[in-house]
Amino acid sequence: MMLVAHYNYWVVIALMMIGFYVVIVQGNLVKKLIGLNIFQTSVFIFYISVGKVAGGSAPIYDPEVTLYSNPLPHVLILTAIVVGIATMALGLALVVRIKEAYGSVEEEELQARDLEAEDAQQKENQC
Amino acid sequence: MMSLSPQLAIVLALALPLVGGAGILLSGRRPNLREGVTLVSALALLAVVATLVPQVLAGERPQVTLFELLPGLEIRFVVEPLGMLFATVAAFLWPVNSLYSIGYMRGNNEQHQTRFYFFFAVAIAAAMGIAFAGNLVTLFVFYEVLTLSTYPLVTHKGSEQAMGAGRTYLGILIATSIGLLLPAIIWTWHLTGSGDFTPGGIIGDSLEGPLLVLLLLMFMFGIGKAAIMPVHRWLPAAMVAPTPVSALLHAVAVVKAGVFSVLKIVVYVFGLDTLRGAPGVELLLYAAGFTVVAASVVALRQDNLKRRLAYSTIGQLSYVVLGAAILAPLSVVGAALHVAVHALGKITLFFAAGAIYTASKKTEISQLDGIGWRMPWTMGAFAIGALSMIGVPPAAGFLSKWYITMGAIQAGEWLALGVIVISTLLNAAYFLPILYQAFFKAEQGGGKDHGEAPLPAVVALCFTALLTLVVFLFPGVPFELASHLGAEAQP
Amino acid sequence: MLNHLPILQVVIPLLAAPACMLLDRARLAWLFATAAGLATFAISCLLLYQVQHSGPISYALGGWEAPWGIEYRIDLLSAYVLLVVSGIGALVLVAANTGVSREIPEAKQPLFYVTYLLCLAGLLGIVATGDIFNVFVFLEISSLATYALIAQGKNRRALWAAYQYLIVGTIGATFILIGIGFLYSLTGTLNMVDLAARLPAIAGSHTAYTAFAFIVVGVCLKLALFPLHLWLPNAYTYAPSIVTAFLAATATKVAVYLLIRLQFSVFGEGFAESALPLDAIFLVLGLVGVFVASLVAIQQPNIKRLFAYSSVAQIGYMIVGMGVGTHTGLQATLLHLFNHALMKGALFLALAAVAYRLGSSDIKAFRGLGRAMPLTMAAIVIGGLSLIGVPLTVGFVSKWYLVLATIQAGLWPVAVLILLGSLLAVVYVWRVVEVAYFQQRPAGLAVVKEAPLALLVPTWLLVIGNLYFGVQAGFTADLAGSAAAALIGGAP
Amino acid sequence: MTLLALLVVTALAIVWLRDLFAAVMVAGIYGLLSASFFVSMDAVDVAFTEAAVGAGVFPLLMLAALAITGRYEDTRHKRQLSSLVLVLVTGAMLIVATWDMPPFGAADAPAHQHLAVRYIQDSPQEVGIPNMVTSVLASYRGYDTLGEVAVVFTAVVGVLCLLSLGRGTTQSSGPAAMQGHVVLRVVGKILIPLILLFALYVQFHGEYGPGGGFQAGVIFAAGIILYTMLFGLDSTRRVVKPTLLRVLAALGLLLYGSVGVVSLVAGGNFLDYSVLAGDPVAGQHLGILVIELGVGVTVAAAMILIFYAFADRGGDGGA
Repeated sequence: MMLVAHYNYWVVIALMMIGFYVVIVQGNLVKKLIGLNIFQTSVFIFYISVGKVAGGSAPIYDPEVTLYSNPLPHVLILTAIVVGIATMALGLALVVRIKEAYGSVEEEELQARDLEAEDAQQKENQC
Repeated sequence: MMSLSPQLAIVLALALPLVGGAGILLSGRRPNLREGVTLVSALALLAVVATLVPQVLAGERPQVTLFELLPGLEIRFVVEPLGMLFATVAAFLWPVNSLYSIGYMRGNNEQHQTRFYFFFAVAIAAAMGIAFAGNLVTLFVFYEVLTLSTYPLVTHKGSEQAMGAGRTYLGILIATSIGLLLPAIIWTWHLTGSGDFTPGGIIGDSLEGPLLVLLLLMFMFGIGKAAIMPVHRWLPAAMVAPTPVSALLHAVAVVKAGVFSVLKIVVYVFGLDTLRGAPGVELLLYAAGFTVVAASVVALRQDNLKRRLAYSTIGQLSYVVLGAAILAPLSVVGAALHVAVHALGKITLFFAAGAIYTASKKTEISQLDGIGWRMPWTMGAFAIGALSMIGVPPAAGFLSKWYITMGAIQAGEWLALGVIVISTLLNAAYFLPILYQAFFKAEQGGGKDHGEAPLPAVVALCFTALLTLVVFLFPGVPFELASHLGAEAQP
Repeated sequence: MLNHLPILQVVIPLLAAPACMLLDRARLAWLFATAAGLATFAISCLLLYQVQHSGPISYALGGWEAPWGIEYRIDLLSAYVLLVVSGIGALVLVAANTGVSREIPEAKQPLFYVTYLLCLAGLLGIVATGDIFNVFVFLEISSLATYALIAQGKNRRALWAAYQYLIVGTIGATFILIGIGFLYSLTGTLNMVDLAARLPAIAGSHTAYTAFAFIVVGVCLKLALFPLHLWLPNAYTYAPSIVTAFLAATATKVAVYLLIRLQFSVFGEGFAESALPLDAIFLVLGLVGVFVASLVAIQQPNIKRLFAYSSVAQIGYMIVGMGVGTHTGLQATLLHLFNHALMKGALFLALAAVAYRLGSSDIKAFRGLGRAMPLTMAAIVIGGLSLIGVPLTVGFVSKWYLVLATIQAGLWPVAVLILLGSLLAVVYVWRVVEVAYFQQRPAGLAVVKEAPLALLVPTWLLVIGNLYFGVQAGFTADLAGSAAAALIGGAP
Repeated sequence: MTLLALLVVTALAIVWLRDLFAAVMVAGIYGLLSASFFVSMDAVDVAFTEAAVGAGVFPLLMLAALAITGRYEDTRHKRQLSSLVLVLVTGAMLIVATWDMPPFGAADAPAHQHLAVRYIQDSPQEVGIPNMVTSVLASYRGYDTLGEVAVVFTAVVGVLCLLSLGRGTTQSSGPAAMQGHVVLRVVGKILIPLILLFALYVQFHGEYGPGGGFQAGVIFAAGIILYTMLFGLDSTRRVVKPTLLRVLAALGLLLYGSVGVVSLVAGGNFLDYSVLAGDPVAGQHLGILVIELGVGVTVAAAMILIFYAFADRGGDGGA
């Protein structure tokens, strides 16, 4: 019973976690953003699932229809989608600049280069 | 001047040094003017404080509330005998010390003299604040101001050594005050809903047994300036500072502020009756006693003159704590008196040490053979100071020791008595050899040819030496104030 | 117009931003932005006055009454935080013109002010709103603006820091979004007051617990609560000095506000105690944060970074106050929220002045500054003393209440640890003092002049605030007291 | 059900793919799938938007960025285990959370019993437009939407801060990718006006069917971007000037805000459209019309500007 009742939610959670995993594990900055996108999109799916009413129809007024799905989650998610893509754009712009400044978009390499830079400065300070 | 209202007098006592400080900063370019400002404000302060003495002796307790720090937490000042005594000592020694400083700082053409005089003035203001503090918070506030304002004086030379000393100084004093004193104050606040100093104490029976003793010890060790072992290290470390600063630390303000706070808290926060008979309260007595003896022993083994004096101070301070810990009115009187007489004696000794350094650049005791003949005034004064430390008539040191001893006998604290006897011998053991060297040994060759230190310095130290004798013969004001305190301690 | 103050508070900077975009002159943009900032500050003062005299204000946006429409709800707490944020925001704007002149190319400065205004509007919006989803929207406005602001730093690591913050921030925001989703599916509402009314009914459910947990974690990411603080030091270090001054004094404060609002107003005190002992967690994390961050701060060669870590430590104190969970504890948190804004505002503005003259915040740059830039260094010293908690500064007031709270609650060890923590502050502050006052400026370097008035005046206004509210703490203490009382009862 | 399964598959595929170009494409598919899932959940507006964003804007930006940052990620990975644990714990918590959630699709779930009721029953009368999503979006929660526009605006400002557009024409190497293909250009010439027309339709039809300012803006931008691909960045920038776009992006938000201010002046609360006209419902109509326009303008301008910014750096227009 419960399995049927919550099947959707569990799949959605699985999706979220896949996205989340990509975000924290991947070293490539672009890939991280892709993961972030999946993570957020899954959350959107979750909201929309919450808004579904079995047997309801799209919340556009129609004299014949009596049962509508819940419009509120739709509204929230419309906003959230826009927020998500805005974040994406900014993130990508950062990645582009990082590439130009460091010549790489791999987390580990960036850290390595910063360390080099620090050591160089240390030496500079000594002499 | 006598028409000055006491409230105004209190405010002035705090303001004058600060005004002086401002003047010093402004006149920094012109040394003579600057020193002029220092002396004038010092004397003005003395005059103002003097106006308060008769009223306090007449049993009045003038008070002012400046402002409310937090809801219920006021910056409040009340003048009672002990504070009056401390204030008088500080206000009295500031001009003397300034006079001496002028000679010393110029004699050794030190750097940053403006900074020196400025922070000195601030320190005096802080001392006044501590002396007149009407509640624990006010005391704490000015206690911290004193610490911070003396830090630049300790690190005056700016050398690595001075910096290190500064760190120890600040480290210990801040650590103890924030780590122990502040929580103790907040605890008291939490218990009694107030921190006002009231004769007979405010703790009453709101706390008993071990907790009471814990609070007591938090206070006693929280007041790092009282230099009870093991929180005494900052004092020897601070020896790198110029001698006038040492004088300030040891005689005028800092350590006095420490022992003053100890006395004040024992008498006005706990109250002798509350403490008497509380199990474990003798711990304080032991700590003080140990410090007295241990410090004297260490002093014995110092060759550097100022370091020996420093350890002697640590010992002498714990006399005051001892006097408080005996919990007898008489001993409290003695303790209060000791604040004053030790100040006179010790400042004389430091002035002398400084004068020797200025004149001959000698710092070690082993170098002092025969110096008595080159600097008769200085070493004469030194002798008087030393006698006062040991507690031999006709030096004032005798008085305070006498009363502490009486108190010990009255309270049947034989341990304390023993401590006093032993330490007196030790004091003699580390002071008399110096005098012997100075007057009865022949000077080694090769030393530079020199006479007395610059006149202001010599005048200053002779003056204080003279006073130690005068106070013995005519204890007058200090004694009366002290006995008033004794009366309040046992209402 | 007076009854529209709540919305004007947020909308003025929000609409000033696009208007600012139309002015393409750096100086013009600055003047305009500053005017908007000052107006915002004035409004926050009026709001506080209104709330103090006529109680909480509710404002129905779009004329739709709550919970159907979005509600703006200004009570004492939000008015208090609005005052802090808009005050600092305006003050930093005043200093900005000079502050950014050496760090951001002229051509980009108009956009800088646009972003700044958006960030300010976002932060204010979070505080003003009474609708939990609206919180998310304005959180994102401020966050996106923040990422852009941080990325303006000269050092390339600013970009890297901004990116890391973007990832962490977005994860945090998404967590909050998930939490909101659960809450909505349980209660069918988004309005905070409405939620508070409906949550007790379902307090026992796992869904509610998880919602609570996710929201708290999400906010704590923004708040940089140890161990979720890793984004903060780099962000603060490499952002333009002006931005650091603004963020350090406002952004984390708003996060703290949000945490308090959610824990006490929405979920209610001890909502999930049985499932997750939040108070204990806060106490522990707060204290660990204080110590770890302070110890790290002590070793930083870069002063900006040093104070960034100190911020993490100070946030620890605020969280400890919440962890104590008593009226006094919360009061201490709120007080420190205000006081810490004053301290860090002053310190980072002073650092901005140093950066303006020397183009560096490395400790080596501070040698001999005591003589070269006396006023700036004096500001740093006073700010530092305030961090330590020396009497007559605001820091002392915070410490007093925090320790008092712990003692009242009988949490002795905590009290001791708090005080030990402030001793660590002595160490890292004194490193700066010693270098600045007791080391000579190496010969051969260019002569350094005192910072320009445009920077000194705002800095000193904050320093004076540090002293004034340290000596006359009545105003803040009472305000924080009654705000706390409104949240968890107890003697106001 | 199958849709969800497909979503999982695509998501996993993205995890495994090392070729970012492919990953982005799959992500696009993911967007499309979720869009169709939204349709099956009766969320037509969301589906429309997700399709435009997830399968349109997102991959476009990604490709534009990839053109600069390089196509392949290197395979080294770090601290996988700890992260895996973290992810599993988080997931477990969420699963636990769902236990006490109302069953999927239940009509009596609290979510549908409280606010939604009024939106569904009264909005057609109160706001007077059939599309409830639009009326909630633009009126009941119109302030959120203002915030949403502000977010878009913030993003574009941020992007411009980071990737400043060179004024006037940069190097002549506009995105010439498809400039050669005569056929494409002819088709494009016919197609683009239609796209823009469709955008306008979506813009003003949003009250009745799915659609609205945001979708319209995206579509409009798509038209322009297509033009860029066919006729090169420079020629496009001569037609649609960045400076103009900056002004438009700002104006859109201001337009939205000014509606709120006007309603203040007219004696209502901020964004209370009812006071804009004699009859409340007419006022609602007017207000929604104007703010949707504001949304559309800002979104379109923002999208094009962002695309410019990337194309400007990338050199090959991300095509």
